Amino acid sequence: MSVTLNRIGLARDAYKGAATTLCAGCGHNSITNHLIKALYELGVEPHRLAKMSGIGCSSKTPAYFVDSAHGFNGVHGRMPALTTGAKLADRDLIVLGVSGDGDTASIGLGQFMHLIRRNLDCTYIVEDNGTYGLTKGQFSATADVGSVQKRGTVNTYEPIDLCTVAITLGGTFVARSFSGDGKQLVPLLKAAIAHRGVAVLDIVSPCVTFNDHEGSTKSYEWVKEHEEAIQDPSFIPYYEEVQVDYEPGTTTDVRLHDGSHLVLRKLHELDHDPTDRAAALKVVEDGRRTGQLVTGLLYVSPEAEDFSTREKLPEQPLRDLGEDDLRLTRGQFAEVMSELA
Amino acid sequence: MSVTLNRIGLARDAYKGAATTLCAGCGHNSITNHLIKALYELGVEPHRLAKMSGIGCSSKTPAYFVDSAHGFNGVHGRMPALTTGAKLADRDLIVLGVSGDGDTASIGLGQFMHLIRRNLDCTYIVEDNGTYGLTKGQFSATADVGSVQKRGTVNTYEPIDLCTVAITLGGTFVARSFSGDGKQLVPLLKAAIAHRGVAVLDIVSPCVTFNDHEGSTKSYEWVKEHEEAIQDPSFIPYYEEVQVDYEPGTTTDVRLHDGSHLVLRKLHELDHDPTDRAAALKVVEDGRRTGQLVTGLLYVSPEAEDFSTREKLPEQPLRDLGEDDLRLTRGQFAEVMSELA
Amino acid sequence: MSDPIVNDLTFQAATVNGSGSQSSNSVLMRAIFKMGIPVAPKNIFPSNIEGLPTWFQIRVSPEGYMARKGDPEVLVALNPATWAADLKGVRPGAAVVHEAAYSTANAREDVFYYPVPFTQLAKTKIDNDKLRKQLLNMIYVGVVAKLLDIPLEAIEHGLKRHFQAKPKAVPINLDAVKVGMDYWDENLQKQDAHRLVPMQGKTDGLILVEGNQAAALGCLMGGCTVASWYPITPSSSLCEYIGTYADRFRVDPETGEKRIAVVQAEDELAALGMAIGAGWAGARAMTSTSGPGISLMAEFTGLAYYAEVPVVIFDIQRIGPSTGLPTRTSQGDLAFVYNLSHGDTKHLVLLPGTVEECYSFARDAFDLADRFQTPVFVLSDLDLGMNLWMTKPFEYPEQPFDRGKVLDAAAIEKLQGDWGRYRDVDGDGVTYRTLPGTDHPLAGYFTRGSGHDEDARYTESGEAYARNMDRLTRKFETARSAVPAPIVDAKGSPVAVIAFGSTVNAVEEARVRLREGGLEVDFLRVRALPLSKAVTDFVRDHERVYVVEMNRDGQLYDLIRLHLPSDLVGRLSSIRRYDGQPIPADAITRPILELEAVPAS
Amino acid sequence: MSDPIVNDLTFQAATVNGSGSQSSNSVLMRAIFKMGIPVAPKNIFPSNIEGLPTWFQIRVSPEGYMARKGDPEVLVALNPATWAADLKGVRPGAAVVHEAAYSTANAREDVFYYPVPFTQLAKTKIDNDKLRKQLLNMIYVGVVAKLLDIPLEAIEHGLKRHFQAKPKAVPINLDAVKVGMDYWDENLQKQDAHRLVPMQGKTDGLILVEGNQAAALGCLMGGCTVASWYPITPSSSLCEYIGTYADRFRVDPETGEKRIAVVQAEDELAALGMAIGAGWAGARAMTSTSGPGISLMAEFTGLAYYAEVPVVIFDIQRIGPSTGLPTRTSQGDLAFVYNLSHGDTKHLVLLPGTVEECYSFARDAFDLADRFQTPVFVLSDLDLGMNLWMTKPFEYPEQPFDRGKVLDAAAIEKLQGDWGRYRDVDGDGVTYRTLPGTDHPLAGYFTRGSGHDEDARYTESGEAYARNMDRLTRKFETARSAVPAPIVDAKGSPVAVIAFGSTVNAVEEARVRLREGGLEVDFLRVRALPLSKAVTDFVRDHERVYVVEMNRDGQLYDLIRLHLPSDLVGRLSSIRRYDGQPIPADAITRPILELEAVPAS
Ligand SMILES: Cc1ncc(C[n+]2csc(CCOP(=O)(O)OP(=O)(O)O)c2C)c(N)n1
Ligand SMILES: Cc1ncc(C[n+]2csc(CCOP(=O)(O)OP(=O)(O)O)c2C)c(N)n1
Ligand code: SF4
Ligand code: SF4
Ligand SMILES: [Mg+2]
Ligand SMILES: [Mg+2]
Repeated sequence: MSVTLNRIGLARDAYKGAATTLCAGCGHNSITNHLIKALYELGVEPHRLAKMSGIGCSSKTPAYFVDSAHGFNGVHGRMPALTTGAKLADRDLIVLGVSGDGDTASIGLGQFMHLIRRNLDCTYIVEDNGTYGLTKGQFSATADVGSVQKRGTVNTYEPIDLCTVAITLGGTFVARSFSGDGKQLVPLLKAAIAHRGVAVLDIVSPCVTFNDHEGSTKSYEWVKEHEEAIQDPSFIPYYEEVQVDYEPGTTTDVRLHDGSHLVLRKLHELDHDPTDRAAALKVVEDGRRTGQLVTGLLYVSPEAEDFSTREKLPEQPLRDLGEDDLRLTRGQFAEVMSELA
Repeated sequence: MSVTLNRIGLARDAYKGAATTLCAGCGHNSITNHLIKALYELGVEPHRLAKMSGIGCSSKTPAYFVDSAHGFNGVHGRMPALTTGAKLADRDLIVLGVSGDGDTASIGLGQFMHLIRRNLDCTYIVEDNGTYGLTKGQFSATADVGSVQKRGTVNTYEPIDLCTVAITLGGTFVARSFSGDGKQLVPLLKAAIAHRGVAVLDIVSPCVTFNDHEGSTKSYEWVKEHEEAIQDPSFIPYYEEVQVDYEPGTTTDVRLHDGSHLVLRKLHELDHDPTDRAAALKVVEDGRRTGQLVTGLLYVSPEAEDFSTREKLPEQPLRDLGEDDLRLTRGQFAEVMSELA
Repeated sequence: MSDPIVNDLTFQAATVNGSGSQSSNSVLMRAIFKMGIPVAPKNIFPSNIEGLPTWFQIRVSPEGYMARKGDPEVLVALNPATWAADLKGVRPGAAVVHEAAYSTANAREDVFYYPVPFTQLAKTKIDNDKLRKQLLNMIYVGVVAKLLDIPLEAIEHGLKRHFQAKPKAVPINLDAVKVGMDYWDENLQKQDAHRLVPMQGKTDGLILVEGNQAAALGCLMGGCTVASWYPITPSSSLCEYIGTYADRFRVDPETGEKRIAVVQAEDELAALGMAIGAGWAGARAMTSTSGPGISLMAEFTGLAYYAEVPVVIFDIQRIGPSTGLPTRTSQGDLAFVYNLSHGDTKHLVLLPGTVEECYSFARDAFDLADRFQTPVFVLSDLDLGMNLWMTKPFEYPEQPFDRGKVLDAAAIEKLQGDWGRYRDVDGDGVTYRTLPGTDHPLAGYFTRGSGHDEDARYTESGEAYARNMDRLTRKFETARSAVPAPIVDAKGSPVAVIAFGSTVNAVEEARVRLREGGLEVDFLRVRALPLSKAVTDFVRDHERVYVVEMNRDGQLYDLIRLHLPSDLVGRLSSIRRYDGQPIPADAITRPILELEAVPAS
Repeated sequence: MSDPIVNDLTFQAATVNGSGSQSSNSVLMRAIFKMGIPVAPKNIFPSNIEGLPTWFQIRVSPEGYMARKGDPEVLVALNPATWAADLKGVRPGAAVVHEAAYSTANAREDVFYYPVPFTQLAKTKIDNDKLRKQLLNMIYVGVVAKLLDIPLEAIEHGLKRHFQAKPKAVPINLDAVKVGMDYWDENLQKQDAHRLVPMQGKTDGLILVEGNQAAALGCLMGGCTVASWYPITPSSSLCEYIGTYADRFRVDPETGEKRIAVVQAEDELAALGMAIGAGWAGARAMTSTSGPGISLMAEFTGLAYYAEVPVVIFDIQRIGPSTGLPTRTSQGDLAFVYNLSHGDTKHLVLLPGTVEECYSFARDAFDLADRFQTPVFVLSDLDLGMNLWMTKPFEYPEQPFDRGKVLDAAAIEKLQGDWGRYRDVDGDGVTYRTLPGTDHPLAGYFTRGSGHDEDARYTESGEAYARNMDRLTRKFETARSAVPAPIVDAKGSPVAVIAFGSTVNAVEEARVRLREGGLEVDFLRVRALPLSKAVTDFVRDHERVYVVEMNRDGQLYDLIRLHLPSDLVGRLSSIRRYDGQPIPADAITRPILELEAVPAS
């Protein structure tokens, strides 16, 4: 049996993690698998990866991929701050955050928004099941109006649409997808990782135990019936040649900062321009109105400056700097002292 | 000297508070005065008013109006939770929250958003100066890109537009105004108080001490030059007869839940329909793009159910219920005990 | 076969969570209870929804001991992942019911094996495809019933009781139970000594209730009208029970109006904030959480302390620090909660030790909060809160609510303005408040977490500040004798134990064991902070006092040391256990025996 | 006229904040310092930007006492709102310079009045319309210079020093000073006894620096590369100083690259979270806050403790609870910070007492955090942090950074995989970590706040949990002797004081006073938690030990009581002051004299 190695010579197995402890059939497990595929195919160096998360079933998943990478399972809703700090310390890290809808849209909403505002270079995945899986099925703030809890309660509060929030805050890469749609999700994940700046992926990921019943709008059934993909994406990494072979006018080509391309093939009539913020908001809002789950790359701004750049951090990771780089020289120190005299 | 009494027989003085301790010329003081006028003219009963706030110069202002009303100056950024609790306890209270841009857009962002999502019946005023006044002039998250701090630092981060946030969350009354524009602000304040549901007013309110210099986009100078009012509002309370006498097509009449009317006279060509969410987002976004400060009533949904209604609270305030209303009867209690046997 | 051991065993089912074994365990437990035999169930579950090891223990004893006892005498082993460890853990002579496929080669020889081909039986004997996985567990109910002599009627009762809400499930499950019984009859024979025999007079009139459920009832009976919370194990069920009971008992059947607001907040900061806002406006308000939530509530707690707003806060403790072991029990928040928040803060903390106290302390906490206008904490724990406990039915409260010192419009009018929110009129540190909405021009005042004087005016005066802080100390001293007093059981022995909370069961059992060994040990159970004078008296009356608790740092031990006059401090020793499991009696007897140097009997 | 009192006075200017008096006070203080006379300035300001009363005190003494002394001998009264109280507060014989318009009818007769028509003078003698309000304050500099004999050159020096950044302001201000001098010459005459005379050898080579400024320098010299913070008084200036110094010394002049990230976070939770994320990834990271922020940092602190992530947290204390008095000083966070977060947590807490220690403890805190892989708190306070203090120039560090036990790829390779993140290889409780980005397939591990075993694997095992918690205790014990040791000054007296932090100045002064009265008092200054064994030894060597601190509840007193063997506990007494003002010496001498029953000299 021959094992296929990726461009850095690693087998797919090198991207696996511990065995999952999630429920069989949980959408989160599918996302883990899609992530493994994306990271393997991209040839991400495991030691450069930092897997960050909050608390929840979703937040457990970083333990289930790329075992040899560092990971940090923090506290509930506060992954963004930890992620920001880690990236400040070492801007070479490929920072990948995994969160849940409870983790992000309730307790973590403020941090989520401020992370986006800073355009921190990271991938931020929300495994969105409309419920609190780990605490056994309470509504989360992404549950739709009219959606029914397992014990029968009906939600009457407007959901917080995380993509809308991300777009209005100037998020520079905003996509929605579905855990069951690997064909769409894997290229989006690759592009998110390649993107310089914050990449937010709101991925509907059914909770089979607490939110997969009739009346839920986050069930497999519902999503399969209501998903409306706006594009068919393909990812071409910077180290491969672009060989686009589509009919003109049928695709949009997004060139990412590192030279990779995300080629979006048009589906249906809708011709969504993913660099148009207002259009992005409209496509989501239209979906909301018609009860569809619009998926695909909603918005991207590939060349916006990321946090480290705006903060003028040096090329060399801050944490690698030593006494000589960091201490005032004796002369400078004496200067300060004499100013204080 | 004759004193004019309002419809409940109170003089304007009854709506005054302690002497302000804010800087002379602070925008917040003007807002306080506009509030006094609005409350006096509306004839709000002081004892039914609950003045809520967080921490900051802005959050001090509830002490400066309606001295005889109850007030609660809580902790930084958490006014929404206190307000929600107070309203749950007594749905008859007229709950008025005053906050700052630091208080709301940074530490309090999550609570602000969840309060809106719940459509709590209250008025939420943000006295927005783009800076942290009380802690001496740091940027707040509403500071515009390119806006310059007093000591010269330039802001590079996208501002959080509180109106956009409120609209996307389904806020049912969202307006922007300017502390110096009493003609616009007073009717908006009255309408906000009359509105059943959350009324968010983002009021630009210059900080003369730390953010009124050149390069600031929250200075008197800047706002005067860039304010673009979209309507000229008049408020007609439910207890007065509607006597609209405008040319047809020049006004929009918003009927609020309590029977009051907010009549919006069209300015310029722009014919903004304040019940159209998408239009509301667009008018703000257009302003952003052209560097104008769009003011006026952006969005309203006068008949949306408020939190107390959705939570099915009784007419009588919860806090007035006694043993007989609240304890299980002896029979019910015995029933529960026997179920547990 | 040795002499029968009757009604004295710990049953343990080792399964995989999410597989449906909870129902089986519940049925067994209820069946035994029905036989008149005292039961003490403990659910040991992982922080996970499906697929990880979980255990359920039922301690059975004629005396009705409710403490955990490790090392079961009867094991049902249905989890291959823990099979080896589970087997290792049972006592010599134990009955081990296990999936026949598990190897017993080279296994212990001091136990009795009852292999049952559960998977096989489920496949062949259970028709219902959908429910097969769950019904498999009912097979072991049948096997265990036979093994221990549980009559079929008792099992039937258990099934009916467990499936109260969906009676249709009873026959299907009963069929599966019978599969197990039949298998026993055809293939197995009793070898071990353990069995159950119906008893009289031990469980009559008792109920089984979880601490959180009891606390929820307490909240409703205490007049709670605002419950705001954020989900967290092991506290979630408290507010969920409030919701469930409120839907039954607080809803007007005609209008659908609900005489309570149960709000799922966006986080713990908001949860407590809402409760404080409601408490300020005069409602009886509570929130409930666990360790991480307590940490997040620190700032708001300080506000309520300093601005003097009544609010009730439940902390159903799990083991920290940080996320820790979310489904394991602990008493590790005591010290932190007692002075939660920066600056000089001190709080009233109620420490229920029984489900009855979960009920009555929850109920009375609202009176205390109103009387002292301050946060009142109720510290329970996972063991107490989430397990079922036998208890006498709770008493219906005969007292009206005590709303504390609240002035209405008439009272304000009578005072002619001679009123100040923070004036200590009565000398007890407790001042008079008014509620928003009070229709009197002098009723309003401004509440704040910053410096204020007697009349609630803003001040930065150091003298006013210190005066106010001293009054808060005075108020705290007043409260010291108003919170639940310790329970003392002293027989004049020079040796004693002090404990609090759910360890009471282990302590009581340890005392029996020690007495059997000739050592009488007196007992004081602390039921609240601040500590009572009675604690000092008790220590004065004893030469050696062991402070028993479930945390690493000896938090109650420290609080008592600070409470005692210095000449008594040396009398205390600390006994601590912190492995996340409810403390067993022998974790108390052993160190005491060692330190007392009395040879174990 | 009585005998002259030379170089021994407290000067106080009572003004309105936002009016520009800060410059005048600074000029006066620098002028006196230039005369070679020790100064100890204290700024007493309101939580407000403009319009409320503010005071500035300069204590002058030949001995260089730096503690606050109430009751000034020289008053400049420029705030009508506080005029009456200000006048009441001065000592008999004081010089009272006041706006001539204020009434002195029926005023005290035991002081000397110097009425000056400031407003009038400003109107007529100062041309600059825009700056008139501010320059008015410079007039009193001139008056006071004449009153106390401060030479013009000293004033000129003060002006130059204060307006270092904008030298153009010097002549304009000097003109205003001269208005005051001229007014004195023409209208007033010295009546009181207080004056200043240049001194030698007392201030030579000393610098004046704020504690927060010193701490900022310490952070930079300690290699801090990530500073995330949220504004709050009195801590803001610490990170603002870091920013300012970093702009000068950490920016590459060519590329503009900055060798530090100073991030204004959205709140305190995020501020600490960022610092922890950075510490985890190997940066030296800090945050700085004050009481309310500390409360908000509880949850994240517990994570860093339990997951063992290095981070440095400054708490510049102000007086709580809650918002409290935001611009008043306190030592009220000690107990709360020491076991911040739920569950069993205990932290390393450094307690600087001088600006030099603000510098060196800040610097060394990063080493300690890295060595012990845990949060290290530095507890300063408003008095220390925001006031200027005389001190010797700081020493340049000669040691390299101690990054603690970090394994790089080569080290991991050498271990051949025989590495576990939480294995206690050295028996000191401190384990080896790797940093993200380490290019070795065995370097990665998973950090979590939930249960983990020696190899950082998730576990719910009670045994593994307890083992880990015990190791954390062991680590804490190792750290006990690594944190700054107490400073002991013992002369064999049976009476002693223990104190910490900024009270050191008052204690030292009190000791002199007591010695003058015949009572020698030994002194131990605690400089860190956990407490050192030296504290026990010290108490053993003394019969009566007074614990002095600035909080209501005697927090250090309690910690020491818990630290001592029980037979020594009775030796302690508690002396507390909590009015938001730095404790004066007589708040220590008085209770000690009372309790020692030695008649005051
Ligand atoms: C501060 C705090 N509050 C509450 C919890 C309990 N808790 C654990 S996971 C969770 C919600 C998880 O929901 P989500 O993020 O949607 O993840 P899911 O399990 O649905 O994937 C909560 C409330 C916690 N761990 N910490
Ligand atoms: C938890 C906490 N963090 C920080 C502070 C310090 N603080 C007081 S006011 C304020 C900002 C106020 O800004 P804003 O809300 O915009 O009010 P403004 O003064 O500008 O009106 C801050 C950070 C605090 N009081 N509490
Ligand atoms: S409970 Fe739901 S979210 Fe959690 S693992 Fe199971 S299916 Fe997934
Ligand atoms: S500092 Fe700014 S915000 Fe505060 S009172 Fe002064 S002008 Fe107003
Ligand atoms: Mg979820
Ligand atoms: Mg502001």
